[in-house]
Amino acid sequence: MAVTVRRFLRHKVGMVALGVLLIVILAAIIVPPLWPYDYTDITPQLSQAPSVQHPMGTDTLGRDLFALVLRGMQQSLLIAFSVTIIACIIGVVLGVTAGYFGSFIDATVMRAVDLVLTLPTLALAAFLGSLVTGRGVSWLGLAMVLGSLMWTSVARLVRGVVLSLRELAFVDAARVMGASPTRIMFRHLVPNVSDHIVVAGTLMFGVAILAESSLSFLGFGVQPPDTSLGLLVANAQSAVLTRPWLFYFPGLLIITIVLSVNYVGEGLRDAFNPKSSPTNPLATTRRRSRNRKPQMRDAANHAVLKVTDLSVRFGPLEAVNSISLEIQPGEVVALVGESGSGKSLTGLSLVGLLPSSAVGTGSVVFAGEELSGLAFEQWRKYRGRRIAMILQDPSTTLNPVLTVGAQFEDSMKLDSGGVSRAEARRRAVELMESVAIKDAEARLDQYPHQLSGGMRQRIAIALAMVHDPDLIIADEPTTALDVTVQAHVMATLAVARERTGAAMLFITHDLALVAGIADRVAVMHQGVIVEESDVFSIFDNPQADYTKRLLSLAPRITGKAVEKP
Amino acid sequence: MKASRRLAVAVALAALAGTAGCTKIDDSANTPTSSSEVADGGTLTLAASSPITDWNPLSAAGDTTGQRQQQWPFYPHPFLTNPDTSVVLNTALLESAKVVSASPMKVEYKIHQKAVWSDGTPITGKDFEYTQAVQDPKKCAGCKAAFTEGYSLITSLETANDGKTVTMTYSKPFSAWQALFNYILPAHVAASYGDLATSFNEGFSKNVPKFSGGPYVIKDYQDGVSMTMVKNPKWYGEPAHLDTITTRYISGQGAQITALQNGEIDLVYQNPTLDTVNQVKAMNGMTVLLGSTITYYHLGMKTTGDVMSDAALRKAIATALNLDDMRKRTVGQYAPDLVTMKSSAYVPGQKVGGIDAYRDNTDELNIGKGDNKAALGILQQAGYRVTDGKLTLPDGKPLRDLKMLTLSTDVLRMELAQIVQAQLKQLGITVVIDPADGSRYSPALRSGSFDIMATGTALDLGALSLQQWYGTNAARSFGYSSPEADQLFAEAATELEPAKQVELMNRLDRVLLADSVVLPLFASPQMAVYPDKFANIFINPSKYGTTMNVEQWGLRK
Amino acid sequence: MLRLILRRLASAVLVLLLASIVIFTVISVSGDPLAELRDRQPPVPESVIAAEEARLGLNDPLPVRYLTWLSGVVTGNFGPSTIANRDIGAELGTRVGVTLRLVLLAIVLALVLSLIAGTVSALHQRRWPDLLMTPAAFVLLALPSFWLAVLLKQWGIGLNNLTGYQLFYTVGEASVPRPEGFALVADIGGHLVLPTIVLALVHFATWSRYQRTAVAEALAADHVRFAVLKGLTRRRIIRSYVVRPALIPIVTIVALDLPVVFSGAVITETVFQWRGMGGFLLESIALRDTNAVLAWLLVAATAVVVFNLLADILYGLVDPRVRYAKS
Amino acid sequence: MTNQTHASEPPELLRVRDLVKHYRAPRAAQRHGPPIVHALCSVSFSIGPAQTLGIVGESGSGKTTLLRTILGLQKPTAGRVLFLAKDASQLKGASARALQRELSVVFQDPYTSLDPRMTVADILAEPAQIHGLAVSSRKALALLDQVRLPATSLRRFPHEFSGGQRQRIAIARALALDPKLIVLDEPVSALDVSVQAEILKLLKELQQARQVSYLFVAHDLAVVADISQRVGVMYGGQMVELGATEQVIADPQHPYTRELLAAVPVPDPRIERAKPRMLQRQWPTETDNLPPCPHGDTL
Repeated sequence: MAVTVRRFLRHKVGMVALGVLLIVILAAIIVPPLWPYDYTDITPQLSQAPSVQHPMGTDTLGRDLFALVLRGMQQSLLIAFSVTIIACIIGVVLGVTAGYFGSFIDATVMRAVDLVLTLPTLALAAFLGSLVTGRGVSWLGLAMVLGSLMWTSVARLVRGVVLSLRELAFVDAARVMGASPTRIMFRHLVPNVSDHIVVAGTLMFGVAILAESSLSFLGFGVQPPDTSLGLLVANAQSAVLTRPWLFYFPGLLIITIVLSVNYVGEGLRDAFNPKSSPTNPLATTRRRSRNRKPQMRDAANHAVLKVTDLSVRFGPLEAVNSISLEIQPGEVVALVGESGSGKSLTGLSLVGLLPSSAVGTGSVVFAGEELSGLAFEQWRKYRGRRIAMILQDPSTTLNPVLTVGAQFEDSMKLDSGGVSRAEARRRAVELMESVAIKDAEARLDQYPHQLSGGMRQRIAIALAMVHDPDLIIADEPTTALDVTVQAHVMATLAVARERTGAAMLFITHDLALVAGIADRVAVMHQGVIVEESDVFSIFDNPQADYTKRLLSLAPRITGKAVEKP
Repeated sequence: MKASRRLAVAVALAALAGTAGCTKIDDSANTPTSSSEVADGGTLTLAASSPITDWNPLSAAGDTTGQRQQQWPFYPHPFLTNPDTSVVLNTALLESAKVVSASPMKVEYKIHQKAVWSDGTPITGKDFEYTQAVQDPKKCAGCKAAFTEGYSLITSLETANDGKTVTMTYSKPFSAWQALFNYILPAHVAASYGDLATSFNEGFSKNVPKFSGGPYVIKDYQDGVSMTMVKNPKWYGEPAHLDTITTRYISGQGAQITALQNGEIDLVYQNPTLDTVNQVKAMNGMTVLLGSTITYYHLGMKTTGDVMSDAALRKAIATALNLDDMRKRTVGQYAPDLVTMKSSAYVPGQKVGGIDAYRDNTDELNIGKGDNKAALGILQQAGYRVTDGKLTLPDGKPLRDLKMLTLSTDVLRMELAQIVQAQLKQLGITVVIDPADGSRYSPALRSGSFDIMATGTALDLGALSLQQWYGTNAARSFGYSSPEADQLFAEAATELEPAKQVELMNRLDRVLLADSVVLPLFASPQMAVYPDKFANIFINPSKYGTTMNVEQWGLRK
Repeated sequence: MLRLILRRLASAVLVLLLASIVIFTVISVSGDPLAELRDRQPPVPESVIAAEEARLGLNDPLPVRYLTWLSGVVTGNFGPSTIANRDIGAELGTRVGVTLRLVLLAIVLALVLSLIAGTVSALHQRRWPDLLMTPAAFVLLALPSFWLAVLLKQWGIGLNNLTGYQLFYTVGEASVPRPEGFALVADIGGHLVLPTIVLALVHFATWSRYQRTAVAEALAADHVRFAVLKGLTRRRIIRSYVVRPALIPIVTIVALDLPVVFSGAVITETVFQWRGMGGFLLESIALRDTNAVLAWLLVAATAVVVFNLLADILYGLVDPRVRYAKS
Repeated sequence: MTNQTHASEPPELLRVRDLVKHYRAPRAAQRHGPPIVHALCSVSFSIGPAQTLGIVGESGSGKTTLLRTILGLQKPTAGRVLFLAKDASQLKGASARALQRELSVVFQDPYTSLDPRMTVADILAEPAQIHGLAVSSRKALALLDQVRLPATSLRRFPHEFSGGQRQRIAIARALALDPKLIVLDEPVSALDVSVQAEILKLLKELQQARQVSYLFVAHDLAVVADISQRVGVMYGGQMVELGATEQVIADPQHPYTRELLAAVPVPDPRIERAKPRMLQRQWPTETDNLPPCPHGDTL
């Protein structure tokens, strides 16, 4: 909570908006008793333009517009506040109940939501509002009507969040402990949707102000002689040209309030749910001069990849600390490290996809050409064609809305022209068969969600092979998979490597896993490569303490079945 | 420029004219331009706030302000109201119409030979006969007529001279006889629709009239969008000038003004507001007419109930209220020549049979001058006290809040209510305003759930207009009952002599004012705005509106 | 798909039935449809009021009135209106057409613009297109639509006066009499432009924000990174890997928002004097015309159901996961 | 199995008998496959006091369903779960609550198994609160001490801890009411190797100290083997192999167990390189498949 508050305090626009909002609210509360005019006072100054005495002018009857605006603000804010409270209470109770119990209760609540959504809110409120206010009830009636119509958005939101929260282990844990549904709903679920509710409530506050003013505009809202901002604007419709102050002051005030409310909401949303800096892999890097000529460095060195002094920094935090690494053609190098060791960042910086909040320095030379600082289009000469990458989670790496075949086609037709469709499919089938995918032909017309995780990862590997790359970077390609499937994928990677003759950088947290595939192993710990040597030395004779520890802690099956060759 | 003495023709306003050099505002615009100065041909589009929902102007559903005005041009009418409120014979239709016998009252109408419907059928006594029958519950119980007073007194109707002379006999004198037969329905068209009730309730109500007995005939009607009229080829009166008159339906007053500003329409005829007046003043080349009507605004007080039954309290309120201030703060801002009314029986300048009918009745009663001191005196004499700025009843209890009922959609009435609230505060009386929407206003009024109210009344029916409010057992629940007033209502309703009638009405007015059941405010203002190229469009003080002289409208030569 | 449609319709009918009962009861007990008639001066004869009460069935008990209405609706008769000559069904029919013309155009406009703006904004996060678009969307979101409408109308008139050409109109959907040929097109366009802008702008603001979020999320997705690593062109990635998956959330949002568009149309129609559904509702409410209000709700709800169905179909088109789960 | 044989067996903490769980397949899936999905197919086993049974299997093998059924989060289609010789699903009120206290759980993901809005003190107090028992901070401190966390942790929120520390909190919560059986659902699979080892060590120590039994479910055979006395291998909703850990590892009977064993990477390059390359699943094959589920395709 304190963190959230601190984050919000740092949100500049949100703070300014909050300040404006507070001033408005305070003004609505404090100023009216101090102001010389009450909103019902009729002064001798009829229809006067703004002056020192009447800073916003006066209306037809000679009432001080500032006093009226203050009163309008009080009413509008009061209504919006009540609407928000009412809508949030109804929405939260129904949303949590529906989300937690599901089935029949959920269906009933969702029908009720449909019922209210089917009726355009404003129109119905127009009607009900005329009813309620007709009986002389003013702001409270209006607030009740609007609140009872606007809860649906909260209910939907809360239900959605609860549906996903319900799947979380702490809810199951509470159930196992024997907690009652009421306890789970109000002790566990409601506090956990509270940030969503606060944000939704804030935004609803703005919507409620607009709804109230629209209703007043249509004549179904607050009734004179009382007033609201909406009513003030509505009454001044024909005064735009003749007495503009009557139209603009309350109108601009509505805009100011709603704008501040929305910005506060945005600030709260950011504070509750801090956005990592925008991820845009399409953005062009402009850190260095753009037309840097690929330069031949150290011509004698035939390394496919030569990384020198690579560092990645998030602000003051050094995530990768000046590492160097070389990969020879056809060589498999494993980069092993636990979470937070910087191994994945290293992988991303090799292909120019560091998050924008990270700053990478150092040199990455691929086949003698400097890669760092390339623009998007320059990168395209390497990506896919000469450097392929396989990512961790096969359930998200394939485009969910394209068929497998289409994704192969995309890879084969990097630029316009190129292969024909039939040729693309033929080659795709061939590649898929080479990684032991059965029914490859049929798979082409399937979508990723119709395939298993292992199958998807094999397809990702096949996609990496399309252009016979010089280097394949595999970033934890088996972490999300079962042990047997992991074995299949490892075998597939080996096949792919052999078939393309590519060098490979294999990034993993599992030391045991690299024993079978790597030629050399680099162990990374806290941003530094602590040990690098050939695969046999690492396992037989680890030098660094960290490597030793990793080896000793790795769970091992001690049984004959395994030890037998 | 001196304010017009010619009755209600408005308060056409030098003060306003001075501020907007480009716009002509003068009362000469409300006087007919001779027809030699008006060209033939041309089109005009005017705005109406709501479409016609019932094509029978005499039916309960059809007899509304907007529909009366829109339908005027295609019906024959025996009498016309001049811009100066005088009621004159429609000489295009009738040679004469007069009371030929006082007891029993007999009225004779002589129709011009040339007067025909647009299909060539002559306008005759048959049409009068049909029009009377459908509005007489004795003859047609199922007819949903808006108004049956007077018609039901007609016991016989004789025609002569090929139907061109009609004589009707009344069972008792009816002073407002000129207001009858305001729209004459074609009997021959009715016959094609079926019997009395069917033709009246269905035939005339549902069908867009193809007939016309007036200067124009409907050519095209798009429901809710527009009504287009062209000249009636068989029109028997002074020839009309404009070829086409189109009515466009624009519901908001402000929207009508902007449409005028944008050149989408040519004529706006509506109640003025400060903003609309100022807005049209700022437009180039517009004729702006501001005038008053024989409908007037007034306050009413309930005379029954726990506190309002005390005449002293009512009298004190009537004395404390400042009616002139109310006028100044409302209509006074855009129609400064509109005067505060001193009578609830006639509007200033109103003439009845050529006699000036309007008298100053409030001043002598010291009503409506904002005299708080006198009001307090009245109250203290009756045992009321003011403690801590709150009025207490003679029994020592504080006076409850008084409820002012008002129509929430009527800006002017809302404003009046707020001024009443502010003014009575000084007397220690708290007024709560109950803004009712259309559907709640009249039930609240009928059930008497109010103490004070503000409304408007049209005075076109003389004594009848007042009787509907203040007669014993009137539909409106002021709870007022005065034998003296009832007696005067009865006498005035049957008095055919204008001078005597005026005398009776003014006596009646003083009775009502003395009992503080009504407080007159000012005549209801009207505004007409159109480009200078048009002429002869006036503000008409009657409830039938500006189209009364539609055949005279035209383009300036 | 057919099954889905049927299921949707069945639940819509249920919801509608419930809604109609609620509304019917509320309106029937709330006001007097004959108030205006009773308030006339000079007073309307009692017999006439009694006849009107009988025509509207005001003397029947509520359940009877409701059942009468319901059985009428089944046969396409929406019952008597407070306005005797009004054929509710026929009038509503023409008014629906008017509103749909306005609403559909505004939806299409708002959708296209927000897709473009949202995408551009998300692709250039924290750079000038975004820094320009984001505050603009926030301001638009904060604008009361009637305020904007009134203002735009004045500006339109101002522009007309300035240029001397009748570019914008403020009343209805076409001039009377209608011009012919090309002039008609210009005329209808001139009538459409201001209300469409008002209606579209407000939704443009919301939808472009959603689209921005959706695209930003899509951009952060692994499959986009993977597509970049495959070496695809920027255009191809944006089209097939960013925008297409991002369409899934926006379709849902738009479908959910449609009732709001209709509500917005009430105000737009009021300001620009379109004889559409909005005016019909407001008039009917003012007149306490129970049957007319119910008929309106029926039509509006049907429209929402239809739009939701449409959204479902679209949903299937943009998201194969849905397509395969449902077919 | 009859009651007599059951009664003659040694005292058992948990006995699972012929547990069956069927789901109705989603309508779309029914066209292509069977309408019924067998998540559990007649699974039986038992756990004695102070014992650890490890269950291993890949995703979709039914181990999660088994676990949720035992915890009472799901109802079985058929079969019974007897805990302390009682069927919790048949009990109500106080006796059900009493039984609940003897069973607790530690879930896989330490980031979601603790309510992020509660302090550690609240989290540790909750089991007692639910069961209407006295809540004391002494007890909470003792629990923290047992899982080797500092006393200052009490007022902090879960997000202030590392993954391993959170898992310790979850374990402390599981211990709060001194249960006889703790169900551990993949308790270390989300943790780094070094942390994994610490947690396993802690679990073993706790078992020693408190004589608690574990039902340890994981996909990693090496981890399961490390902590369990007996191990069960699940595949396709069936328990394909169940026996003492050494025996299962040294002499796997079922082809799936053999494949699983072969797939586990060994931290030795020579062994790994000598392994035949497993490009495809070896088992089940068309000829060598799982036996059909004894319960038919009915719900």
